[in-house]
Amino acid sequence: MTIKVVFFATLREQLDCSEVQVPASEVNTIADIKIKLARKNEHWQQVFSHSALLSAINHDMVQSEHTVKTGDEVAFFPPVTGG
Amino acid sequence: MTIKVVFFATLREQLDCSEVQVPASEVNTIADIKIKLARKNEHWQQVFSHSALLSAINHDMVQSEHTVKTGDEVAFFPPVTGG
Amino acid sequence: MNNTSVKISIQTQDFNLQDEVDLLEQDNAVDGAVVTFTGRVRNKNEGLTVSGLYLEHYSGMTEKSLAKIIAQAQQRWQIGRVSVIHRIGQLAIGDQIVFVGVTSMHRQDAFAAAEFIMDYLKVQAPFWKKELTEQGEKWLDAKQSDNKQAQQWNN
Amino acid sequence: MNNTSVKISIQTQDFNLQDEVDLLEQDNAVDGAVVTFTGRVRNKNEGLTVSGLYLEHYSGMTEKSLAKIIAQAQQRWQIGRVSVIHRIGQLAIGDQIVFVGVTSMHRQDAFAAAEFIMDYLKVQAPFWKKELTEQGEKWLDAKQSDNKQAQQWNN
Repeated sequence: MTIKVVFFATLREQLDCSEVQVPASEVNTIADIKIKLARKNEHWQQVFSHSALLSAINHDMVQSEHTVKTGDEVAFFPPVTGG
Repeated sequence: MTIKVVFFATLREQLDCSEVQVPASEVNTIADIKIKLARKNEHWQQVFSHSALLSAINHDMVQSEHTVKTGDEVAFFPPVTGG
Repeated sequence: MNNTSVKISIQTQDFNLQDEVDLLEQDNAVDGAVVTFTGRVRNKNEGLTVSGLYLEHYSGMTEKSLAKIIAQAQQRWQIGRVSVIHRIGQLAIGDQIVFVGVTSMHRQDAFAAAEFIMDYLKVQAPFWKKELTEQGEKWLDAKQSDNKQAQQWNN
Repeated sequence: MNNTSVKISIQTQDFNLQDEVDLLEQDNAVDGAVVTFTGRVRNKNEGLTVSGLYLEHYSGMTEKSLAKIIAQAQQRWQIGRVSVIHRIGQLAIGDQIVFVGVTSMHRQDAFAAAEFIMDYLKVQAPFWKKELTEQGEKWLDAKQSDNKQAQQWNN
């Protein structure tokens, strides 16, 4: 009953982590996940407060208030720079 | 002391002629040349009266009132269809 | 490929423009116009000399995001086939990074759709560039001008 | 080629897109964006099945006319190199007819300039197409829509 959370680019390097699992019962929205992750320690707190992060659920870009459910794949990443 | 006049595409085929020389002393403008050529015979008369022709002097597109002088290369052709 | 086929490819290897355009036009004698955009690695960025580029992406989301952008272009313009190729991994100066190709019966539609796809790819498709510069490795910052450019299509 | 070189070629032989784009980008690590337009012979026109095309041009004026159009584009947009290739003579269905390639540091400029050059080529460059259709040979009529399209750049 978890939500898979993945990180990319600068964010992944800053956290030195590419993926975590979050218990689905503890979060309702993307914003909740961000708050929960920021509480992990001071470093994560800093990273999550300083960056203008984008988020996606199951490969679709979504806003912070979007709800999440068990089995979802949530992603956080900095603004994209392809092309 | 002549002006070289060249024809392209449909016009060349309709006239069955690709180039004529016109005495520079007999014409002042592009329009004059057109009138002179149309007087050649009934067929040329028809061809020049029926077509929306474009004209150029020395490879630059010009209007009918543009003056011509000896040594000029004048061209008449139908609207272009390249690309 | 049928006349409205879409090709989306995320790949490490290079691509050949003529091959890609031939594929777009193969058995497609209906569409006389093909517009392509190709992006290449530049040697300078924001005043720094760049010696190479590393491209990361979010596999799965990239393809879905590009498919959505292409579908929007198909709704807005009368276009035929579309091909989007984006390279990932290590790239050198001058290397081709991205290809967008669009066919149409009308060149205006091909131009507009190709530009639209590039503009949205820039702000929605999950790719990230890390430049190798004289001052070391550096993740690129997103450009505000790219957001503005994409928003212009809503006017 | 230097960074603002112009290539204009009127030729009977085919061209290769990758070669042309490589030439546009050779020793040109400044311009990261390349936009191309390619026109091909369609199998239908105005309801008639077409089996081939013959292209005539006014040698000398063609080159001068294209050079002027390109110079106008260079004044309007910040572009690097430009290449225009137009084939003449006998062409078959699917054959490449025309190529316009523009490089720039900014993709918007490359897109706009390439479209501008095509729009003006269509109404100012002295080329004429004769189609071989099921009803025999037929010189193409110019399209009013092409004039309108070119005039839009004056607004």
